[in-house]
Amino acid sequence: MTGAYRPPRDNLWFARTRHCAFFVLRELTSVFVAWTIVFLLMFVDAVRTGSLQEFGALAGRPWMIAINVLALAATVLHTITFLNLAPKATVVRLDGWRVPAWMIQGGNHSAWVVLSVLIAYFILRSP
Amino acid sequence: MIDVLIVGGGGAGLRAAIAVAEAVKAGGPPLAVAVVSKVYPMRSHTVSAEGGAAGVIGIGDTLDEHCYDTISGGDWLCDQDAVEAFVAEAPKELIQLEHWGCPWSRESDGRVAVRPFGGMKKMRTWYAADKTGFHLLHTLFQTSLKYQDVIRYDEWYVTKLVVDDGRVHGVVAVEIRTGRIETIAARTVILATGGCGRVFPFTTNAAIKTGDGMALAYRAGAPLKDMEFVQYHPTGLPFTGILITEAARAEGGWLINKDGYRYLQDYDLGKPTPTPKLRSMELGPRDRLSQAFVHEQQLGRTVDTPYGPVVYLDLRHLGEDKIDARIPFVRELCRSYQNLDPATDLIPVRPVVHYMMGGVHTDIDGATPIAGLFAAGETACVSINGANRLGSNSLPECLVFGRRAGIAAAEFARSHRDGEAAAVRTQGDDERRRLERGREGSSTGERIADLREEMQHTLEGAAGIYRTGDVLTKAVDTLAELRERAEEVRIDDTSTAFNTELINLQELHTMLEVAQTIVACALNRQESRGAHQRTDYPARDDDAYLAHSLVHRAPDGTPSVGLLPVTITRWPPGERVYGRD
Amino acid sequence: MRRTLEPYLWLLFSGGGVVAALLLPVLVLLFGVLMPLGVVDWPTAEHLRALADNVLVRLALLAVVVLCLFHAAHRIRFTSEELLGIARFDLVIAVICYGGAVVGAITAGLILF
Amino acid sequence: MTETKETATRTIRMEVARYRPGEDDEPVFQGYDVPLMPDWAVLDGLNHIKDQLDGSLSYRWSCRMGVCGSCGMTVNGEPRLTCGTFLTEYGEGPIRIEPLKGFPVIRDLVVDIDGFLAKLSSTRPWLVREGEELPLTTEYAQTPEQLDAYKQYSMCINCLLCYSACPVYVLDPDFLGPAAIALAQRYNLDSRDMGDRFDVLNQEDAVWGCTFVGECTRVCPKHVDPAEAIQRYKLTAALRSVLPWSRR
Ligand SMILES: Cc1cc2nc3c(=O)[nH]c(=O)nc-3n(C[C@H](O)[C@H](O)[C@H](O)COP(=O)(O)OP(=O)(O)OC[C@H]3O[C@@H](n4cnc5c(N)ncnc54)[C@H](O)[C@@H]3O)c2cc1C
Ligand code: SF4
Ligand code: F3S
Ligand code: FES
Repeated sequence: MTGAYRPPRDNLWFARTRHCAFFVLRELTSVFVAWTIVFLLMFVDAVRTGSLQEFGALAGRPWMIAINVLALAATVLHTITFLNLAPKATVVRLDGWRVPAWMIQGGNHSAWVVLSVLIAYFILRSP
Repeated sequence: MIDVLIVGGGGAGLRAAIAVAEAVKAGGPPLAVAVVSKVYPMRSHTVSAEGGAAGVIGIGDTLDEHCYDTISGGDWLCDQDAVEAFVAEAPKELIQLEHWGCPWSRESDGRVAVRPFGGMKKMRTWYAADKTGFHLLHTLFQTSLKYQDVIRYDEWYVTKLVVDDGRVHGVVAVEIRTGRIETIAARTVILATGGCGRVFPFTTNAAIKTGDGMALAYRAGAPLKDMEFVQYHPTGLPFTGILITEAARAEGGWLINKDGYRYLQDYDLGKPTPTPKLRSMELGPRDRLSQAFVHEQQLGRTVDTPYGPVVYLDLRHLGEDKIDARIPFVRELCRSYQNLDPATDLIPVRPVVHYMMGGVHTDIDGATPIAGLFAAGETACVSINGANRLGSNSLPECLVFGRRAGIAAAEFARSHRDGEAAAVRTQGDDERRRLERGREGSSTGERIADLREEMQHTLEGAAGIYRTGDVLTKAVDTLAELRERAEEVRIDDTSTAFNTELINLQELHTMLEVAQTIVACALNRQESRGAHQRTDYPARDDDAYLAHSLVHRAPDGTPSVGLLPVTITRWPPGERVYGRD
Repeated sequence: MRRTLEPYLWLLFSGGGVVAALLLPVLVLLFGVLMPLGVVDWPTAEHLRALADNVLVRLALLAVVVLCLFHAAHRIRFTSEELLGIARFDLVIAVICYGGAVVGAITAGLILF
Repeated sequence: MTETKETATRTIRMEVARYRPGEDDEPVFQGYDVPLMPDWAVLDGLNHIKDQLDGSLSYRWSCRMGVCGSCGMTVNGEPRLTCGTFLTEYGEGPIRIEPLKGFPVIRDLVVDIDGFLAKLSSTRPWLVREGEELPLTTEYAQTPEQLDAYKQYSMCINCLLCYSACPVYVLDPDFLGPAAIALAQRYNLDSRDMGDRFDVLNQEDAVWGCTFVGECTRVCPKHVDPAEAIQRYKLTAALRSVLPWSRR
């Protein structure tokens, strides 16, 4: 017998199904996570070196705002997907009863909202 | 040189393989054990068994009661010594399987749960939801992986037993993937090739159930036994023949006709009760339930569909929760294949060919009259099923007699260590040439599928739920003619790699061979017993036919039928009583 | 048994994923979008300084930065390998990705302390 | 199967991938028109081709009730059990039938799955006990709750749709893959099991190869949820790595 056929690597695998495309999108949010960290570090540096003015000007540039709007969308997507998938790794059983995924997801999302509000409060409250 | 070569990787074959592997582990000279299977073992048809496996464990149940239910269910055609051995070993086998990890359904205190089943007087059917065979087979297969010495020939198709001087010497097989034809020499061979439901047009059986093992043994000179006893299961889905397990009735399902009437009460099967009553009504034996359907049809009380007349299985009153907990697969199957939900809809069902009571004649250790040749599982006939098998007896049968055959074969291989016979090579060469001719192709002749269909309809017409002498006689001629036509079929596929047409052709030949024995035995038995109902001989005739049919292949290739006495130990023949206390 | 670093990297990745999920959107929203757009006012420099001078806040920030960077590094490593079919260079890619995260972490340390 | 009494007035086109080793360098599509019967599964269409149009077509099937796991193929780009996928789902057609992706093609629609079997064996998919066995008169007790803890993972029919859907596996055939890991977890989570599969599972090509694409779970016809099984073991393995005294 001559050998079996081994299909070549499909370079466009991620474009073949909606689901795979979405997966890649989900993974690519990590680039914006990294960017957000860089941006925040620039901000903290500005705070500590007293150059907030310049930072404010930079952050106000239209392209900067555009990037950050994207970053916002990406981090929100990251949050939603990550918190929704968390129950997969952490199956909670109480007395044999398996806590359904939606409860864990609900808890995660509630925690997200509460934390966000708290942080906004600490940053924005006037001293 | 293989010591124990097992043909078939279903419940019986794998149980035999593990038995041999364990015998080796326990000491003594090593034995080479191999499993040859035409599909990967976990694809074997044991996988589709749904309802459960019987074994006495409950308090208040006794081995004798299981024996009696089995023997009366089989209309006294069971060999009672075999039944006693079977019933005694079944619980051990089921516990053994538990020790190997089978996910049996459980009681809340952690014990294995049992459910009622048709024809059984006590609750003794172990189950793994309604995927018992699936879990059983995968447990066996995965456990077998532990024994790395078991050689596996996956997707090899056995076409011939090499027999010389009354003793088996191996098999000839095709490696389907490459088309290589090889003679595998072996000291013993165990046939565990399953049933032959595919000789009928409408069956619960998978495509692979073509009676290969029966034909292999029969051609090699071993007799087949009780081939006329073909079990119709009362509840198959009309188009596909997919089985709705008896467990659906055991959990409380009702059979109703087109008027919504629980018609079984008209057929001496007891009075309807809201909750299931053992050995009564819907929990009567399969032969009686399938026969009742035919009468309903004759009375015009069935419903016509494009796929034939049906009655209904009503599970609605069980409620969604019970259905999901006990018979989830039934719901899944109805939804995917019948587009209905048993929680709210009636399920259309009709009798469907399900199981072969007959098979290769063996003794209580699976030994056939050919030295070194054993058989177990549905392909064998140890005679525990008699004229009608009780549901949930056949999975434990595969285990009990699979193990017994494995041990007996190992014993035989150890005590007969002589080498292969000279005939092996010539027989192997002849067979190779024959198979190679089947790959030469031919643009003339009829299609394999057309002949297969003609055979199936002949069998349905002649050897269905009710039979009669004239039609059977005609079927004998039709089948003989079909065999001739099958020698000149059209062949499209000439390649060696994964040539399934070549396999289909071999299967057509084996099915025709088996079909002839079914018809011959049915013609010979001039009485009605269990699953064999002759309208021209409606009564049971213990004087003439309290005996097994034994069919040999005559030199001219036709079946020649004789009788063999039934072994009776403690239960003399009596009346079969259901639904009357 | 072959030892593998993967479990540790995965823990960092997961921890970073949670932290990023819970904290980053609100921070980008405020500092990256709403404040530059003038929808809300920038807090005063003193308020921010007071926050940033708190050692606990700085430690927390450092932790957030390190975890998020590892999270990103881990995902970028695998995604680039899958998208570009360069898994055979995993070692090099891993060194670049996690190396980047380490450099980022050191930079953060320098900025914060 | 019973003869169909209704006659199909319409047909549907099936484009079937053909590959004959030695003859073809790569698969080619061959078109067939089959009757569009309301109850026919894609598998019934293939059987019609094999029985009536072209006996040389090769594919695997057996139970035609979704439990033997042998009839998995790629149908219009998606891995499906062809016995449980109906012709009518595809409207006007055509329907493209290809072998499962990610496996070497032996012939037509038949793929080589020996690699999977080797992987499965490597995870020790059997109940491991230590010490004295109970005699064959007593079962190991297991409550329905304990059964529930692993039951879902025991439902795998080895159809390999999940492998075919998983980009990680398709790109890297050494990846242990969803079903094998789910079955390892089936035993890990069985209250009767005393085995330890950390050495096999805690590997770069095992659980750590999975990037949680989740396609395996989406396509699994038996709702095994292998993605969950894998992520759970990642957590187990990670905790075990940092807390060396914690087992399982
Ligand atoms: C739908 C359904 C439901 C059922 N439910 C129940 C139930 O609830 N309880 C119960 O007790 N029984 C039940 N049964 C019956 C029971 O499942 C079977 O009798 C039993 O599984 C047969 O097992 P086996 O090992 O003999 O054969 P199989 O499991 O059919 O295995 C046959 C093996 O032989 C191999 N083989 C065949 N021919 C060849 C060849 N020529 N060359 C190489 N290999 C070959 C095949 O590859 C396969 O591995 C059911 C049967 C069906 C069809
Ligand atoms: S996990 Fe699901 S998809 Fe994968 S092999 Fe098992 S049953 Fe098939
Ligand atoms: S699709 Fe593949 S990457 Fe993981 S979650 Fe499933 S195995
Ligand atoms: S034929 Fe068995 S799963 Fe489809």
